Amino acid sequence: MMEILANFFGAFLPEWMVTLLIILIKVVAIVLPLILLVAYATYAERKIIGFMQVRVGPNRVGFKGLLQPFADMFKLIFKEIVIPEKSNRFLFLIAPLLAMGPAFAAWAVIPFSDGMVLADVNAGLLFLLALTSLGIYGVIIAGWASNSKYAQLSAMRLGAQMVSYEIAMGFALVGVLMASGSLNLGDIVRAQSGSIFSWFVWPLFGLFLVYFISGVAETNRAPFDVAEGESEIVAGFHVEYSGMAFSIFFLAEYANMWLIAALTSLMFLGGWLSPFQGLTFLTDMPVLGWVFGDGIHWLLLKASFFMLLFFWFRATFPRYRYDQIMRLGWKILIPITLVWIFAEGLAIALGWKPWL
Amino acid sequence: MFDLPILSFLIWLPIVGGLGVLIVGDRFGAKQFALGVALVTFLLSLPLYVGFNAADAGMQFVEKYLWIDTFNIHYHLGVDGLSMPLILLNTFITVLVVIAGWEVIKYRISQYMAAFLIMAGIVNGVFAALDAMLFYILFEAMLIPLFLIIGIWGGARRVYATIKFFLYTFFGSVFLLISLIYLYQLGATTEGFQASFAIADLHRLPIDRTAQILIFLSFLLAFGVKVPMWPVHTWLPDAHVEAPTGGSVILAAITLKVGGYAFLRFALPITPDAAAQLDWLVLIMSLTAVVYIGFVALVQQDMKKLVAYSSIAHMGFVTLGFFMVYYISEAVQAGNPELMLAQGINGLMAADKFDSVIMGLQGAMVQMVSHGFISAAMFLCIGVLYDRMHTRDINAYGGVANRMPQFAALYVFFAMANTGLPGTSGFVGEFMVILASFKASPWIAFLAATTLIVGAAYTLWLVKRVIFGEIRNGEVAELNDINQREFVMLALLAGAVLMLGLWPQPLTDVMDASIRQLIPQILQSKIGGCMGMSVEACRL
Amino acid sequence: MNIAIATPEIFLLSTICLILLLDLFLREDCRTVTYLLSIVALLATALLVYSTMDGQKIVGLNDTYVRDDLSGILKVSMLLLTALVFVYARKYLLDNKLWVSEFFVLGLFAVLGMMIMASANHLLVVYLGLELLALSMYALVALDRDNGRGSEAAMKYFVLGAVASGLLLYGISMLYGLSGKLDITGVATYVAAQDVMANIPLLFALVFVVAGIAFKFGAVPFHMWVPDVYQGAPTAVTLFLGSVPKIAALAMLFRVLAESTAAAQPGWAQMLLVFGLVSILLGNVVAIAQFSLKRMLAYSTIAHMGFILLGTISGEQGYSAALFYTITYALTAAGGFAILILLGRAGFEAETLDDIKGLNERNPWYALMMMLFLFSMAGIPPTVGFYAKLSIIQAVMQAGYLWPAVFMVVVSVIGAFYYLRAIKMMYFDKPDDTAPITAELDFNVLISVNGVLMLVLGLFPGFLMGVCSLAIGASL
Amino acid sequence: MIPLSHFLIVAALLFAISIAGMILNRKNVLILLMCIEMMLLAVNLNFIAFSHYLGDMAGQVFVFFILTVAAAEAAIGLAILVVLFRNRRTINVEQLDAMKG
Amino acid sequence: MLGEYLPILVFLAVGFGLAVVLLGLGLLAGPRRPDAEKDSPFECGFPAFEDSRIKFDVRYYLVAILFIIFDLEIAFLFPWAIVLDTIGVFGIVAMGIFLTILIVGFIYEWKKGALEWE
Repeated sequence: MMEILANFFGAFLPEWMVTLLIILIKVVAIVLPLILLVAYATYAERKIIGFMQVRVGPNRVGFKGLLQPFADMFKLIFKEIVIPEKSNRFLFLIAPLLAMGPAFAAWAVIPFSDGMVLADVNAGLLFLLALTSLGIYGVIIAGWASNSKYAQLSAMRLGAQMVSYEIAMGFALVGVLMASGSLNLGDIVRAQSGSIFSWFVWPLFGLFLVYFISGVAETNRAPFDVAEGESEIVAGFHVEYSGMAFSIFFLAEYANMWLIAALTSLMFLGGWLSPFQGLTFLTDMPVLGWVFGDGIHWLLLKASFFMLLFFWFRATFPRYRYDQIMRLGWKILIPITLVWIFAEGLAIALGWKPWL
Repeated sequence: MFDLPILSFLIWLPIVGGLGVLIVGDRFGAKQFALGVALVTFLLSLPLYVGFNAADAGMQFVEKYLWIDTFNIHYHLGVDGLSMPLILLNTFITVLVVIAGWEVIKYRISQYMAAFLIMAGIVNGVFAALDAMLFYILFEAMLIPLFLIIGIWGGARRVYATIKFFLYTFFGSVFLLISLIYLYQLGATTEGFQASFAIADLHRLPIDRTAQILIFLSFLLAFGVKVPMWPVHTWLPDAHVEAPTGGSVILAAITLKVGGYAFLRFALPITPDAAAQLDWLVLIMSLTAVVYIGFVALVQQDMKKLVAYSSIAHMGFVTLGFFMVYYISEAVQAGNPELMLAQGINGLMAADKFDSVIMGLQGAMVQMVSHGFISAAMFLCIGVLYDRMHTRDINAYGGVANRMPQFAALYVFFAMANTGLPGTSGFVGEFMVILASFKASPWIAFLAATTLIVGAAYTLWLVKRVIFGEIRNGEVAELNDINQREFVMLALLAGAVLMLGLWPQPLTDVMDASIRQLIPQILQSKIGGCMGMSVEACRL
Repeated sequence: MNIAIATPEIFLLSTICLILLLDLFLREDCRTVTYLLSIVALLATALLVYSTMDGQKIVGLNDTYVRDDLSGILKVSMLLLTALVFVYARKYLLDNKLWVSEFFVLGLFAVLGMMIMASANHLLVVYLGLELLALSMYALVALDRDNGRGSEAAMKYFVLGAVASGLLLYGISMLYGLSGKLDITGVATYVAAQDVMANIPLLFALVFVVAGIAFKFGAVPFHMWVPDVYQGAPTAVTLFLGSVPKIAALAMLFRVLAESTAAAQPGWAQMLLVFGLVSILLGNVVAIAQFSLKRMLAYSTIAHMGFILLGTISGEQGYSAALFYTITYALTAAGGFAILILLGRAGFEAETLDDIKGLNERNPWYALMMMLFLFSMAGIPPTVGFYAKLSIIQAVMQAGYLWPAVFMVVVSVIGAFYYLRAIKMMYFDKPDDTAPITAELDFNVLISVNGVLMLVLGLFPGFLMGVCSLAIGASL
Repeated sequence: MIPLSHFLIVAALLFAISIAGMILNRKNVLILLMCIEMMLLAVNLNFIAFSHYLGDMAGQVFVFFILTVAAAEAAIGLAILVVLFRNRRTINVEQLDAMKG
Repeated sequence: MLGEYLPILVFLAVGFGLAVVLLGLGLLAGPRRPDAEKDSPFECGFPAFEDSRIKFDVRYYLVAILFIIFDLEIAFLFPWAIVLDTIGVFGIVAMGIFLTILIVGFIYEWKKGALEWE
């Protein structure tokens, strides 16, 4: 399909513009669904939590409230963006950009299916690590620029929390890398092919848990959402933000949730790989074979499962105290990953690789 | 006798003894112990004289061991006729100094005694050292005990005096160090020589003129400060005034001699050409010391200062005697150019006026020893007075003879010796030097001889004002005469002065061979052609 | 690979880790165990190093590490001196509530870094050793967390130290770019093939390397950190800082300049000559104006570093003279600062010159020891400092620098003045504070040995000199 | 292909800027720390450029180590900064003058 | 080689651009009616007592410092993990030693209470 487009545009545009245009088209093809996913994640969250709490949730705008996200968005667009008097205007406005930019750009290296990736770079994982770290800047700058105590306290808390869990996350990734031997996300997924038992989640179960828990903490979601604990610091680092500026943070948060969910699926649950892989009698079926075979729908399914977990946590867990959060990160998750890496290294040294 | 390493004993016995005194501490008879060490050292030094072969001009009692092989430094000791008397002088004076401090020092006695004993050992080493680096190390090490002696037991302005003393001498000596290292390097690069600090090697080492002059100047600075020569003498009066009696005695009697001795050992033989060329400079400095400083002494109100300046003037005679050698030999040479050209140094030595060269050197040496006794005696006398009156101001005294007849007699005797009264040792040395300088130039002799008059003036005036006349004040009226200890101390010195004055033969005899051997070394040019004379004389 | 050549370092590292962990599980009042273990570790490592000194030069660990007699003697002296420093520091640390394991562990890490520098055969290894040393030192200087001056000193030390390593690194990167090599042999081969004085990029690189090294030495014009750090750091740390790392700085100079760019000697020697002479002058002159004893010793250090630098430009004999000088100076400085520690009490830090007034009355033995240290620093025979200066001056003159040698001795006379002033205060002045000075037996024994060593090494310097020149001869 | 000299010039500029920053900055110690980091990065750039053009990996390995050390250095620098601030209530460069002489 | 990164660059631009567009939309479409109360920083009803650029707990610094160290350890682990197959047992043992030293430090800070929050 891309070739057709390329040929079409190639007729009247110079080559570099064609390349750029095609990339743009691809990017839009990723971003638009992503925004939709984000929008409906908010809807889903409210619905699911409502269900768990035996409420109805949004149900007025559109059929069963399906248009609620759009209603919210339009409302926010027409709200005033209050810029506090003593704030640093430039930083105040740049902070949401810094939060959102990385959350979206990270998707550039996510393989949705075999070969279905915008940038198939070797250092994909490094890139992801870098971008997720960048998110902290948005938070810290927002907190600082607001010139509000609550915002600043929250930003400090969140910053410390994020960097703490990033270490655990990094160590967990090291375990994955040791097993896969590549930084390319596609290769990591391919390394898990074979059957459902080839997924890294089995040998790296501890790392999987650590990774996902860290992911939850990284995205500042319940039960790690002390940064916006209403009872202590009101709404967190974005207390001074309103209207669209606020909603950008909101967008970034949900985009990050999707990202974590997708990454967890990719690295531990085989990404686009079907759980029925290897069961040829299923995958060879005429129409259902497509369903049972590998494909983007499995990734979406797996990611949605993790999104469900995000919501579920929010509905069920009480919020951690800040000291408990730090203790969990430093004293439980990091030691677990270290032990796991040692064990994995030992196993490799002994030539025993259970995932192969 | 020869088998015993006497020189090592003389160095290390006082040092170890001094450390022993330190350890013994103030409580258990530090004084007695120190006196014992000093006496044993003195007795041990006597075999040096007894066993000395006066006919042998070379080094005797030699000890030589490799010490620091990286720099080819040896622990090399030995004495000849020049150094042996000075060692005896030192051991003798040390005994007196210990006695002098007997009742006077009440503060940190053990440290005081230890400092003097260690000093004695180091000075013995300085005189006995035959390796230049060994010499230098001990030469510098002398500063440490003396620094402490003046600084701890000194007078009101002792800190100023002691630091001035230290820095002056240290400043001078670093140039000595540089020169020695230069010579060491030179030895390494000169054919037929090796890198060495042995003094004998340095004597033979050929050095070009520029280098000689620079080295000579550095020697002059190092030793001139020590002697001290005008104009670098200013530390001496300060140091003397502030030093305790024992310190003054050591300073005047011993350390000044180190400077003089070093001229003979180093400056003259190592850089003969430069010495010949710059003899005028030293002569001017010496004569200034003799004449000008004599007048300075005349106006002093402080007894110690007066004696200190007189010391400078007397030491001027020593350097005058040394450098007169060049002046005389030039004169001799000018008289017999043919003989010189034909027979070289031997011709020079055979010339009839040449005796005066020897006389000049001998006179200077005798003057050193004699000054050692006399200045020691003078300072001890002042110490005796000071202990009783606690002032050195001449005006505070007067009529001391009435209350202290014994002391007055001895004091007057030493004063006479200081002026150079015939029959005392002071006369011998000065007379020989003046006599020798007549051969060079009557003018020099005249200037040198003024010291007899000026010296007589200030010394006698001192005596008159202090000893004779009316009893000025009540304090003088209550003076007691010297006790047995002080009498023994002064009497011993008086005996030495008298003996040297009447019968200098034993001293001159041991020196004779060494001086005769030294003369070719200090007159033989190292750059060829000329012999121990200035460039102008050489052209004749 | 030949890991065996790094056995002492590996041993030391393991021991440090053990000590660090052990201390965590010890009760507060068992800190002495940490202390003793640290000293045992140092001595054992020294023994290990000594037992492997066999006159051979062995290169290993992929040509990044070298074991020769030079590294051996450097390491043994570092280790023994550090042990000495630990014993001295004990009193101070106990008095000032700094009796923490960090002092020992950081000290040990610093020693490890220094050992690595001494054995490095690769510029990266030099850098790593240097940083291990430097980072430990920064932390040590800030050890007393409640002391404003300490933290200020640490900050200054840190900033300037980091700049120094930046300069050094920049120089190294240029060397790498020029030669394509990072191992010292490779760089040396490259430099040997160049016409140094015509090779501007090489000279450019050397400027940075030399500046970095001069910084670490604390030579003028890169000396700014020395006085502040000496003064601000806790005395126990100053004691360490003022002694052992000097050996390491020399080791670095040997490895980076003398070995890898030996052929470029005319290029860097000129710079070091100037740095050295100015250091001697400035150090000695400014020291006179100091009222703080620590600052005075700091400026005196600058002057001493000048001497060492001048030694290193004077060829092989100069190298061995510099080595001798450094080792003996470190020993002397350790003793001097130890006396300073002795003068302090709980809650009171002896620092100004007034504090040593009347030391002779308070304790004559310590006064005597201090006098020996000061005379040794001043270079007065028969203390060992004289031979150190003698050998440097001799080497400098042999290399043909006659006037610099004259300059050196003249300025050292100026230097003698402030040492004398300190001695004067000890011996001639009345003490302000008449409290008697006491110390534990181990301290007394060591300070006495240290002081007497000034004399013993002064009377018999031949052995150590011989060892130094042998090591240099065999290794450089 | 970008010529080597361009890299070197950029690195040299960065290096010079960091030094200048250190000298000119009289206000904040944090800026000094940043300058130090920048200095090391300039060196890193040099190493990487050389390594690339020489086709030799050693330079890049060196960079890795420099990065690590820089991090350790930053850690210690920050720690000292905190201690300093606790004691002095300021991190103004000009006020760090407790010691003189 | 760098060509593969072009899409990333584009994506970054789009990501930021999207944010800019949304923000601009908000700024354009939303009303602007500032007043003093609204523009003052959020407080609990009182005017703020002091500047909000408050000094915060030193522990945040501590976390930052520890993070720097650990993050770099991870930076070392990443390349190592990738080439694990080629460097063999030696590489694994070497990293084991490296990690052991790291863990020693970790235990140290744990016991010293650096990881405690209040």
